[in-house]
Amino acid sequence: MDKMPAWADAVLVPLISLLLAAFLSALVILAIGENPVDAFKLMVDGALMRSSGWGYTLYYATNFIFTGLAVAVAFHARLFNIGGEGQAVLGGLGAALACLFIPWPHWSLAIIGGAFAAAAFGALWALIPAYLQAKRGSHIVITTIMFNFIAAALLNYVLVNLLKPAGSMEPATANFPEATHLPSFQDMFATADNPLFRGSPANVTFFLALIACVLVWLLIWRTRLGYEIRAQGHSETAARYAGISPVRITIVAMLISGGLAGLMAVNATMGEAERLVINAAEGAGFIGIAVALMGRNHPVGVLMAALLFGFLYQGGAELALWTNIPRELIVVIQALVILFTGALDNMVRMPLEKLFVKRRAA
Amino acid sequence: MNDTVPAIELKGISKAFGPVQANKDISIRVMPGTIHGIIGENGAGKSTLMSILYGFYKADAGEIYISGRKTDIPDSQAAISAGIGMVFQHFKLVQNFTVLENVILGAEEGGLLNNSLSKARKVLKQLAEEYELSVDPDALIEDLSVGHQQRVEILKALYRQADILILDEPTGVLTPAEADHLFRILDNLRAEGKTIILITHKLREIMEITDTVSVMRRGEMTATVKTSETSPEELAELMVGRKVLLRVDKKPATPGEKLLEIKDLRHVDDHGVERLKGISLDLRAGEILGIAGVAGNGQSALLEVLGGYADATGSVKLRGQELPLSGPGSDGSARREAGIGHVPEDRHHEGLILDYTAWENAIFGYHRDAQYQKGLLMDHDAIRKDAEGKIERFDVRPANCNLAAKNFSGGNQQKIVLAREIERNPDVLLIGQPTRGVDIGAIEFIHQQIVRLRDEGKAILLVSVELDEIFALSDRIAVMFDGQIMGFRDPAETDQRELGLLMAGVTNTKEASHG
Amino acid sequence: MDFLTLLQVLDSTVRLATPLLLACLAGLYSERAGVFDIGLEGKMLAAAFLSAGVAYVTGSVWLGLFAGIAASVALSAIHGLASITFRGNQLISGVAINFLAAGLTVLIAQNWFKQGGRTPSLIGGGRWENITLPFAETLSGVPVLGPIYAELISGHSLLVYVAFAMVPLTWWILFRTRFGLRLRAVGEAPEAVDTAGVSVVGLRFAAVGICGILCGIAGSYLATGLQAGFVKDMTAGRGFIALAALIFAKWRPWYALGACLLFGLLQAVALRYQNIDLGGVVIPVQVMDALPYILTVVILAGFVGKAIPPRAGGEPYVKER
Amino acid sequence: DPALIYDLGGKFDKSFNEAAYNGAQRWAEETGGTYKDIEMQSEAQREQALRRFAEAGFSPVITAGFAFADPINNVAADYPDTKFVNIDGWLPEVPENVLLINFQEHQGSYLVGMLAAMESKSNTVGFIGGMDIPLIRHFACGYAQGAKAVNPDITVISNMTGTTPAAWNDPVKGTELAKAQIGQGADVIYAAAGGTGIGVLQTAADEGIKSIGVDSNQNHMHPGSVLTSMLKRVDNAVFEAMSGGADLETGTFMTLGLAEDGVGYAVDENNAELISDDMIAAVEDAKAKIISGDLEVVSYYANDSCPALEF
Ligand SMILES: Nc1ncnc2c1ncn2[C@@H]1O[C@H](COP(=O)(O)OP(=O)(O)OP(=O)(O)O)[C@@H](O)[C@H]1O
Ligand SMILES: Nc1ncnc2c1ncn2[C@@H]1O[C@H](COP(=O)(O)OP(=O)(O)OP(=O)(O)O)[C@@H](O)[C@H]1O
Ligand SMILES: [Mg+2]
Ligand SMILES: [Mg+2]
Repeated sequence: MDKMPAWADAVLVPLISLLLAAFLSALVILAIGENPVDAFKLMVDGALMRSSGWGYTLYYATNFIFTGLAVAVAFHARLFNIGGEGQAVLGGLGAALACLFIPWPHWSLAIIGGAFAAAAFGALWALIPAYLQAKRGSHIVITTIMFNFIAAALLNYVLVNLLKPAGSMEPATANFPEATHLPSFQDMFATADNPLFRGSPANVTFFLALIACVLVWLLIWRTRLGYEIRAQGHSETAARYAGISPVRITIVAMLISGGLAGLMAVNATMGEAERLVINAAEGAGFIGIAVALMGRNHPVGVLMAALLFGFLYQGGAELALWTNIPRELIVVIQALVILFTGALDNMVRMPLEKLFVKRRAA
Repeated sequence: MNDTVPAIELKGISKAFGPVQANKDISIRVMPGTIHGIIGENGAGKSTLMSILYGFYKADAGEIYISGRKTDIPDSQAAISAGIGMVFQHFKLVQNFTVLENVILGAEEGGLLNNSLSKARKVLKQLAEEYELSVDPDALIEDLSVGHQQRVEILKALYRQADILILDEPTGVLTPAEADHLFRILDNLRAEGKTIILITHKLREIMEITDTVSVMRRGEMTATVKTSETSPEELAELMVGRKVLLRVDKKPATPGEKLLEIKDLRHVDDHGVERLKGISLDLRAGEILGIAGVAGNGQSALLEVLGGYADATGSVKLRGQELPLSGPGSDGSARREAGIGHVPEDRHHEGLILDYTAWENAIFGYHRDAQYQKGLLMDHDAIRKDAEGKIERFDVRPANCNLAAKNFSGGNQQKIVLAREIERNPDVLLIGQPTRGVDIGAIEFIHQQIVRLRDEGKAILLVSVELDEIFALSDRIAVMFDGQIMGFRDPAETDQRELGLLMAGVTNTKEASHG
Repeated sequence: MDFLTLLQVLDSTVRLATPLLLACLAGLYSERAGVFDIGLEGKMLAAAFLSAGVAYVTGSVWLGLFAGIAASVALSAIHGLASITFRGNQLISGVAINFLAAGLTVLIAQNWFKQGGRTPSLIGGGRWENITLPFAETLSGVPVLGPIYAELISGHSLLVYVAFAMVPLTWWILFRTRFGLRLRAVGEAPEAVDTAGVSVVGLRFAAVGICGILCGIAGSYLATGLQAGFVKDMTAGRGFIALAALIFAKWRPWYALGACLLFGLLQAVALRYQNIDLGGVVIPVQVMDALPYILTVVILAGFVGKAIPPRAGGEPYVKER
Repeated sequence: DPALIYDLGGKFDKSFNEAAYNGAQRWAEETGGTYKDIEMQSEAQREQALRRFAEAGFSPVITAGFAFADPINNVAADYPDTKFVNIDGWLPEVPENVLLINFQEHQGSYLVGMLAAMESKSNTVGFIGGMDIPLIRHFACGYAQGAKAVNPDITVISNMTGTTPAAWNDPVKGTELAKAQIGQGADVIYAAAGGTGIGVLQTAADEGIKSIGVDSNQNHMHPGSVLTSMLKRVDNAVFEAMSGGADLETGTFMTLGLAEDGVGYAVDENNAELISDDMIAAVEDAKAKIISGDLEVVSYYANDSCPALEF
């Protein structure tokens, strides 16, 4: 018998954890001599009360949806993919190569080609750790951490020695050709007298992310493969009994996970920077962990958590802009969210379970 | 020694794991210098009770008296100080430590190891001589056989000068010879005045060695009786709560064509141990072949190989068609496609995904079938309907296919697995421990289903540790020992004693049984 | 490469290997006890910050050291609380701790010193003095051995010698003491320790605590030994290299020394020679940077001697489901 | 009000960004005006900060660091009423409301190169750069030319810290590189490496050799050890831009060299004893010649190579 009803597990536990994280964050803000209420108002104001604020919030959320889904898919197969960052970096490389070296006639084709390349590169970067886990039992957490660093070094090499335009100061590729620039929300929704989303980076990739949510939901809960991935995640011995190959599932799940992480690059490189810069992933790979944890590995949850983190990111940038609160506050909040919804989950869960067991007994 | 004060007395012990009430208000007295048996079905709460006595779990309520003194046992340290030693069902040894290191762990003398090690070496030598408990003190645990590992566990307890020794299902993993050896040791210990609690499922052992016996059922203590004043039949009844009638109505078998031909099947497990050492047998349509044997003699490996999730060499033919034994086409789904169904021994870790709903579990292994697909997606409506039918026909309770498998009781979980495998109408059905932990009512139903399948002309390979079940169902019995088949017997022409000898590896049964 | 250059590279290796070694041994205690720790980086960072901050304010490097250790141990306590008491996921807890340290150090530093998340430069008693070992001067004339003694062995700060002394000490503790036996046991089979009447929780907290202390020393060394102050993100991935070294060393103290020296050497070489020309083949500096990670993956893949982690590592000890 | 945006190194890098900050402070003190400032934390923030400041009505919006040139180019047209200033950046075409300010760093570096060569007793001087980009090679090149002008036989050792922006903020590497150069005989080291330079200056002081600071006057950091600092008067540029206010002339490049007092070398009470009158005389002579055009310091940008130094 479950100790707790499903809704409590899916909503109540993360909510309480989140409140705890928020409470501690408020304490931190107080400790550095600022007013948490004002800070929160400022964040809401900057992130949600203006269309360009939304433009940033949604831009960040798009990144986090992809990396969150990536972590979630792997989690379903009980694989902890901590390598989203590296996979996103490689995804960026794939997207950059596709944009720079293929003459796309129109953005609609470029986004397909770029997405394909980004996903393929991200997936390939996940393939090696996946293979080593499946075939040689190398702990995927450690290998993916290592691959994050190797990816950073690789991108560094490629940008500095191969793709950097001569004479350029920055380790970044040349700007992508005009035809690969994705329409931003401003392009799509702004009118002459109503400059919606002006200057904000949210772009058509957001819809790609929504599609990815739907596809991942279908994949995990509606397809045979998803059935097998979840089976493997719940019980590897049972999966083997049913003729589900652990090697295959490990590799396929990680390929999908790496591909999703790689897709993040479509948003960050093609949608925003319109070139590949050195830290294009900007830590979104790690935030994906928090997003997946909070979203309970469900696409709807991931979407909500990604929006929350998008809000935190944009709101944090506003804070840094108008107050003395450094942007690192967001890193702290993020850490607290991961800590409470992930590692200290049981701190909330155990008393709740007791409560429910007692209530049922009564 | 005071013979009127119990060595151990438990009063009103209760323990719940979340919603599961493992022990309910249990009281028990064990006299010093006796061997006290505890029996009960799987999950009855035996291990839980003993673990509480040993300080491994904390009781929710109840009191413990050692030699008449009320004693608090909040952790194992307290139990050890009170003179209690325990050999767990699952050994608690550090695999890559030496025997010596395992023995001194937690009972070291002083902060440095040197002294402790040399002292333990001496004591171990003494104990080995005293109780025939010799093990190489410098061997690594992972290199020892289970029997020897068990000796280390006993040595650990004796090294700590335990007066009360608890053994939880010690013979489950032992060969009959090893079990006999163990019982001799227990006899010696009793003779020295030590008190022993022995948990076992085997009534024979209870009758053979214990002085008193307690019976547990569903977390409750149903009776405590003097062994000399009871009988196996009475104990069995106490255990399950009603008269046990392990006879199945069935017509004589009418074996048909050879469906499965197995030749020289060999299998080496992950640890490099050869589990199957050249198995050959035939299975005919319309017969039930029962495989008897002590746990750990290769029956599980046989089912796993035939079920397609362990690699092997040799030859297996289904209706004359060679089946691949490793590589592509040798996995579980290929076997199912070929017409081999499989009810695995362990429903929790193999047969079911406990977190999946009943309807998801009802197609587990067959989830790739075309009938469950609709385009790229799975056809959930079809699967649900299918599952509802199975649940109704097999009388699974509660009849709610949206409930997670973990929320069904053991017997009903088993029915879900059986329904799934039997309704497929496989040509060959592999069944492992069909009624482990299942109540009597369900056992009868399950047995009927198995016999019905046989009567429909299917071939059934049955593995069970319960000899009664083997006798009740089988048309032919094969006995396995140490990865080999010791012989085939007709159930009508053999008895438990002969099978027991075969299970112990004695082939010359006629002589042995007469001599 | 002439002898003197070689000495200098090795000297630099010793300096760069020291924080790795301390963090690696820290991880060794924790992981040998069954608690995986990918939060080494964060603990080091926190320690680096607080030791620099306190050393600056008080002018005492010792007070700085203690403060650094306290910061690191505090994060260890969180890790212990999450992964031992509340049986959470140790990896997730480690990730959280890394973020927490990265954010809090800058946040507090900015609030405290208003210098963009760094501490002011340390002067005088706020830094570790380099220790000149006896006779270093007089012996430096002796060919070969003299310079080795004077340049390489002598002239480091106290913490360097502490780090190197920790290697035999750790070996001795693990393999020759009761505490070590229990520590190793609790990482392999906590249930065996539990039923032997020893507290699993206590042992694991002790191990995590030691891990915190060593990470604290590592961080202090970075900020007050190797450098004269804290700058944002100054650990720069050293915690992860230490983790890599730990796997490379197969969780053994002497091997850990070897692994850290190797990785330190790689860093020293990569620093001095950006691109290494091996007779026509140029090894780009990025390869040198990534080499520790690549080597670790190779080891993990089991192609060169398999690294088997402690059996109960990463799993919380759960008795009742 | 004006606004000031620092680059990733942060406001208090004791160097480039801090110079900008000092200029703004001076303006604030002298005029009693107020300004808004912010440090960048990530690439994606640049454009956002520009827009938010423009929308909030700040002008001029002054940015320190070449990386802002592109974002400014992107946003300038959207805010025609706002003036944008960028220091160190380059654009093929300068928009109407943008002012780009550049410095002749090679000229200043030439002068400190001379001082280094005159100070050196080992005939070896060092250069430690931050991220390996043309701008930093530009520094190194001027430095090497100055050193060789004093002593044609001098050895100039040059190292770059790295190839990514992290190279601006890695004092540990700065220390190790300095130790390596000292091992190779260098007794004066010029650090043009942002925060990494802090490690270089520290190590020079610890090891008893001389160092040369960059951008801001860093002489005070280790009095008696920092020989001088190559001043890049970012502070002046910021001060001028802020003072210009609404009337600031935009749409052009502004280049500040020795002639405009945009670069130079620092002499103050912290290093007065290190620099003799002879040294000053020699340097002042060269400075005059450069201003008059009699002496040309070759720019690395001229053909992406340096006559006095191999990279
Ligand atoms: N650690 C645990 N956490 C939660 N539930 C448990 C735990 N251990 C046992 N249980 C539950 O408590 C009940 C009693 O289990 P216990 O192991 O005591 O039975 P047992 O009589 O020893 O059975 P067996 O003969 O199979 O060993 C079962 O329902 C079991 O699932
Ligand atoms: N380890 C466990 N964890 C969670 N729930 C458990 C566990 N063991 C048993 N349960 C639940 O406790 C209830 C009783 O289970 P149990 O197996 O004891 O049933 P039972 O009365 O023995 O029935 P049956 O005779 O059919 O096995 C069931 O709902 C079962 O799912
Ligand atoms: Mg049991
Ligand atoms: Mg049951």
